[in-house]
Amino acid sequence: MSLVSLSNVSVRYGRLTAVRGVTFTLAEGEILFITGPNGAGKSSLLRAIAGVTPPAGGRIDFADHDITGRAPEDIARLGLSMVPEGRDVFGSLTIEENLMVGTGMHARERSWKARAANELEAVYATFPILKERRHTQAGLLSGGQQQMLVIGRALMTNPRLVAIDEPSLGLAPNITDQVYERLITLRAERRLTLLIVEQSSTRAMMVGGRMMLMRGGEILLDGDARALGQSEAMQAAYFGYGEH
Amino acid sequence: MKRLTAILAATTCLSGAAFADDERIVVGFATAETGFMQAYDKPAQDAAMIRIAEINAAGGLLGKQIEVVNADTKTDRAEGAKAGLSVIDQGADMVVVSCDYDFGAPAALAAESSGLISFFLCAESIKAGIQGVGPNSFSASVLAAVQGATMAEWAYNKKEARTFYRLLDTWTEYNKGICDGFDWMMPQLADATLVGEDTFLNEDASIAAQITRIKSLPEEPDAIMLCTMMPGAVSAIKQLRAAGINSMILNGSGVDGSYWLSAVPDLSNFFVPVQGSIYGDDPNPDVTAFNAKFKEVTGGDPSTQYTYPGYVMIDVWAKAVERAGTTETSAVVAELEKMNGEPTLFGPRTFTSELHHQNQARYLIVETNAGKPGVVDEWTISAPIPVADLMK
Amino acid sequence: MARPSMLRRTIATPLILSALLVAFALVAWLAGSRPFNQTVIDIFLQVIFVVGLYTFVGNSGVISFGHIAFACLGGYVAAWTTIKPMMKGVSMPGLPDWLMQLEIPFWAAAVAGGGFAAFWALVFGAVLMRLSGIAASIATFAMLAMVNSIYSNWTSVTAATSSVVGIPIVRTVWPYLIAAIIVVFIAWAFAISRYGLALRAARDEPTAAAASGVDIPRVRLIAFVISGAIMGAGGALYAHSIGLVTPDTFYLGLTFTTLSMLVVGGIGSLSGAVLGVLILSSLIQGLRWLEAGVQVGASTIALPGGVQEIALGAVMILILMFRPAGIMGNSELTGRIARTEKPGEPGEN
Amino acid sequence: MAPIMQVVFDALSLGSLYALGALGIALIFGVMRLVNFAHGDVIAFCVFALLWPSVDAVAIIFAGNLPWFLLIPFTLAVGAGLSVLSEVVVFRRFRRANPATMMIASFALGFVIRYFLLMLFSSRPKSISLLPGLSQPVELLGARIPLLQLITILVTIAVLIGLTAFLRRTRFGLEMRAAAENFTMARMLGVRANRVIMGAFALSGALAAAIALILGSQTGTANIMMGASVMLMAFIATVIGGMGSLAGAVIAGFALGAIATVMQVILPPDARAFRDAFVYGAVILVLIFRPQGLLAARGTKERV
Repeated sequence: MSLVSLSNVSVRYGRLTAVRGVTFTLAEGEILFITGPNGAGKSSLLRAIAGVTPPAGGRIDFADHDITGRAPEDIARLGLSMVPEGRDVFGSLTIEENLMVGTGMHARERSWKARAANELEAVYATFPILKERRHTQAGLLSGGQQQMLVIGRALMTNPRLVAIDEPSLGLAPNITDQVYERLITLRAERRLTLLIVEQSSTRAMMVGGRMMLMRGGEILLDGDARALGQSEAMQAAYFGYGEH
Repeated sequence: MKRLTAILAATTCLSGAAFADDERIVVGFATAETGFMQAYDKPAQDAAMIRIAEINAAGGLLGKQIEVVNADTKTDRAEGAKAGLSVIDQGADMVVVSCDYDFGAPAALAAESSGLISFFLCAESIKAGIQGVGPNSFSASVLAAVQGATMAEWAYNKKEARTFYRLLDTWTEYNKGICDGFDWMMPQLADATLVGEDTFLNEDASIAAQITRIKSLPEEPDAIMLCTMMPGAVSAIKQLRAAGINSMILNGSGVDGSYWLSAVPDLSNFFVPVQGSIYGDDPNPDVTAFNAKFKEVTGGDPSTQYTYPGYVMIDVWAKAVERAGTTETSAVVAELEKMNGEPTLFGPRTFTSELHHQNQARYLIVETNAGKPGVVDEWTISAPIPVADLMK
Repeated sequence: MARPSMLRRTIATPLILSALLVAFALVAWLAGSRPFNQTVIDIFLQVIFVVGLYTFVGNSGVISFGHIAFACLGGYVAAWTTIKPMMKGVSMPGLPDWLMQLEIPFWAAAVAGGGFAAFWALVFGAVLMRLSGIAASIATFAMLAMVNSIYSNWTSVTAATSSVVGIPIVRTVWPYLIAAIIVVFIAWAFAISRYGLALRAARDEPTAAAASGVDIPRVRLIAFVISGAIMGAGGALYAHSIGLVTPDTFYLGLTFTTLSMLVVGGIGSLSGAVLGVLILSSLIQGLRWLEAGVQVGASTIALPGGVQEIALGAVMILILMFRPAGIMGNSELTGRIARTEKPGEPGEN
Repeated sequence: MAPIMQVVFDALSLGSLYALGALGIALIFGVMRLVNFAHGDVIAFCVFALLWPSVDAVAIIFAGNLPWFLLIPFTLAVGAGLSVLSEVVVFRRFRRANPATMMIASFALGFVIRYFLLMLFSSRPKSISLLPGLSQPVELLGARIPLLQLITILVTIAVLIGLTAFLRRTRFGLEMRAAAENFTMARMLGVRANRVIMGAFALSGALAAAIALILGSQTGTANIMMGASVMLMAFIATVIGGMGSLAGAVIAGFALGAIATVMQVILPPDARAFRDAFVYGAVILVLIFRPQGLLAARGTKERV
């Protein structure tokens, strides 16, 4: 059964069309990489799914709900956790506060405080550095630590789907390795569904899973990451048109 | 009530337009019917209407009934010019303009350029007249400077005040006028000293810094000349008293009225010059009678002495028209300028070819004691303030 | 400078707007009512102010709260240069001798007012144009407050808060019409000039424009000076329309009226600037007539006093609710029925 | 020269007003990038809410006669209520509008409120004796200051502590701080936009009411323009403090109060009338050297 399903989704900014009629589904527990050159519409697609930019057309379903045009907070409450590009930490809040912001959505449920505390410990267990600096203002963290923080923060709400926009952007390769290692572990532990946007396909090929290639707001290829990554079609689609 | 007047006004001008111009005597009110100035123009205009009604009841002016046309300035200068033109187009022989010089001037200038007499309802700047608008412009009130001078001389003579402090709100020309009169009087009072001075702005949320300066004087001054107006005046007075300053406070007429006294409970040692008393204790019983009539017509007592100039205005203008035998501008102006100590209900009035305003006037002194205002004295400054000094 | 093709393509906008203004003037002339005539003069003055504001705000995207300060500067230039020397000596004794003796016609005063305002726009702008966004807005506001504070207290030169009277009153509508049309053409010419294009490019894509070598502060400064000059000339004409100036006239009230008209019309559009004035002024006038009372059959229907302002505020909110980018958005009247476009939008060539 | 302590108290009490005002503006700016020009009119409205509508010169006191323990909550509720109402009726429709449009909309709303008051009460200032017990002088640290001045300072400190505790210790406060810094990100974490914005408006309105109570007791008048000057200074304080930074707004508010007071003390009499010109000059200088404000909120992106 599919967790996410998009049909004919397009996104526009004024006269500019960023995403043109994209259709795909994503099953529970799957890991999907969306790759493509700069300006392919990957981030716009993600923002549409998260409800930040309502789609100009088409329909998006998530966890058996039609979420087309719904507010981001409603979508988040259905279990979609978004990690946008550029590591949007709340700079003036401490690490622990950053992690706690998202737990408010469960405040109506019984014993949410205890659960939140558990989640917090789990995130700290995954990223010990965060625990060490728990009372530090998030703005003072290094890039890698901020990336860990936003991923940890996304996990705090106990989501079904985590959508991450360019987790490796601006990070040193060894740190990117660490981040991915953690993501893979977490996915195994929690049966998480992952939707990861990356500019290059190298990561996808290393990690494995499903991969799609976007260009010009459309999905050109869709298939197994490793198989696709080595195919000529991929080379052609990505490098053939190339970025200038 | 207001709507009723508006309807009346509308019908008056419609019916009026049918008559030929020289058949009628028309007074045009280019005053604020809405906005900030409305609260100040309305009472004086009501008083003017009372005098018009009296004259009409007594057979009219030059045998004709006085008609009235209105236009709203909306408390806006550009609208003021339009309102002035509007009443002139409706055949006004005399244009009454807003109480405040700044807001009345555009309409007065319109009247002036059409060769008509304009009267400020209660402006107290020398510019509300020849010096500002032109030779056909008058004001019905008394110069602000006279108020400051009156208070200084009276306090010196009757209250033995020797040390004075001058606190000026630089917001308006009126405020500065009061202090100018005070400044003119001070050197004439032997051994009176100005121990300090300061300024503030009407809208200042707090005048704590100014009060601190007063409090740091070696001795509390005998009197504080407070040159300000509403709404900031109440705030300043309240803060002065709250800080424990008990000097006598001398004011201009702008703070007359009991409507605000509840804001400063048990206010004492507080003095205001007025042209007539709204408190029912005027030495002239006719003033009290007027107050009763005002209440009968408008449903409320006069709330400040600024009601009175409106009555004076119609009074002196009608007399001049009667004497000139015409409403023609130059003849009426000439008659007005002949008035020297012309008695009115609210003290004598003098106009000259140099000054269309009062630079000396009899003032009643109202003292507020334990929150109760009442007339305690009467004072006329010993010499008129020279026009040259007023123009500084 | 602008290419001939662009001239041809966009010239319709100022022509249509001028035609609109002429139509208003003709109505005033035919009506023959002096108060109505004055109302139309007022509208033309607002057009000058709002178009002046547009020249800077519309092109740069920086909201300025300070432009009315330039109108103040211009208004006092009119007072300094057109009042009879004798009267000046009384109300503003601190003026230098040569200025005291000067007595020039009103149109020269408008030019001088524009020049004086432009000079100070250059001085202030040199400092302020380095700022952007809301910091720039607040800095322009501080400039307005500074000018107001100085003009409200400099007794010997500005007569402080007191109204300065004696400015010759010009009550015919034609000079104001001509001035408004000239200003519309200046604004249009600037908008399609190299500087105007660069400024709008910088407004829409700050990073890209900076990368392409556009010296944003300098281009902004040029717009600031031109719009300052327009405001100054408008201020001088305003002084001649009612015959007096006070610092109070040129402060928050006028600032917000003009800004509102611009925003309601469409901040990035010259047509919007003019239409904003015409629409809001007509609305105000209509409400005033209602307030004064309208004859319906035998009875007069009048709104209670004060409703006009409340209704105006409410209508403004409604217009903005349904057209957040203003009536015109970013487009211009071009006389074509098809899609309208900005004059010389970059990338359309 | 005035005794130093006296000046300090003067500066603190004036700064308190500005700080409370700046806080009210910064709270709303933080969550929706709206510079709320109606704030000053909300202040005036709160004072007039204590009166019965009448255009007579004499005020008819209505709620103003309540004992203080009812009066204060009543006024705060009026402020919060009006503010929330303005969000629900007006500002909610402007969520996606650009800041200039919102700003003009807020100005138009303030215009409506002001003329509504003018119609009901006329422009003549109404006197109102609020909390008259506060108009006595007290002796403190060698300075003799009005009790109200002291209370203003104490109330402001209490409000600041209370607000800090609310923002730091409660879940709602946490959400509000997060939203103030990055509204979209907060929403993506399930923070309910409408609740947070309404909370910010309620708090802002209550702060306006607090200013109204202080101004009302201090000046003894209700006047339709009474919020305007505090609002202007508060607005400037918000910008100097770094738009959206609450701490910055408070600090800048106190700084402005201090500058205005000190200018009044040190300027020679002839220059005192130009005090505001100097204050605004200082504002321009601060902006030139710190365009982002003294304490720029981290992550606040310019959207103007």
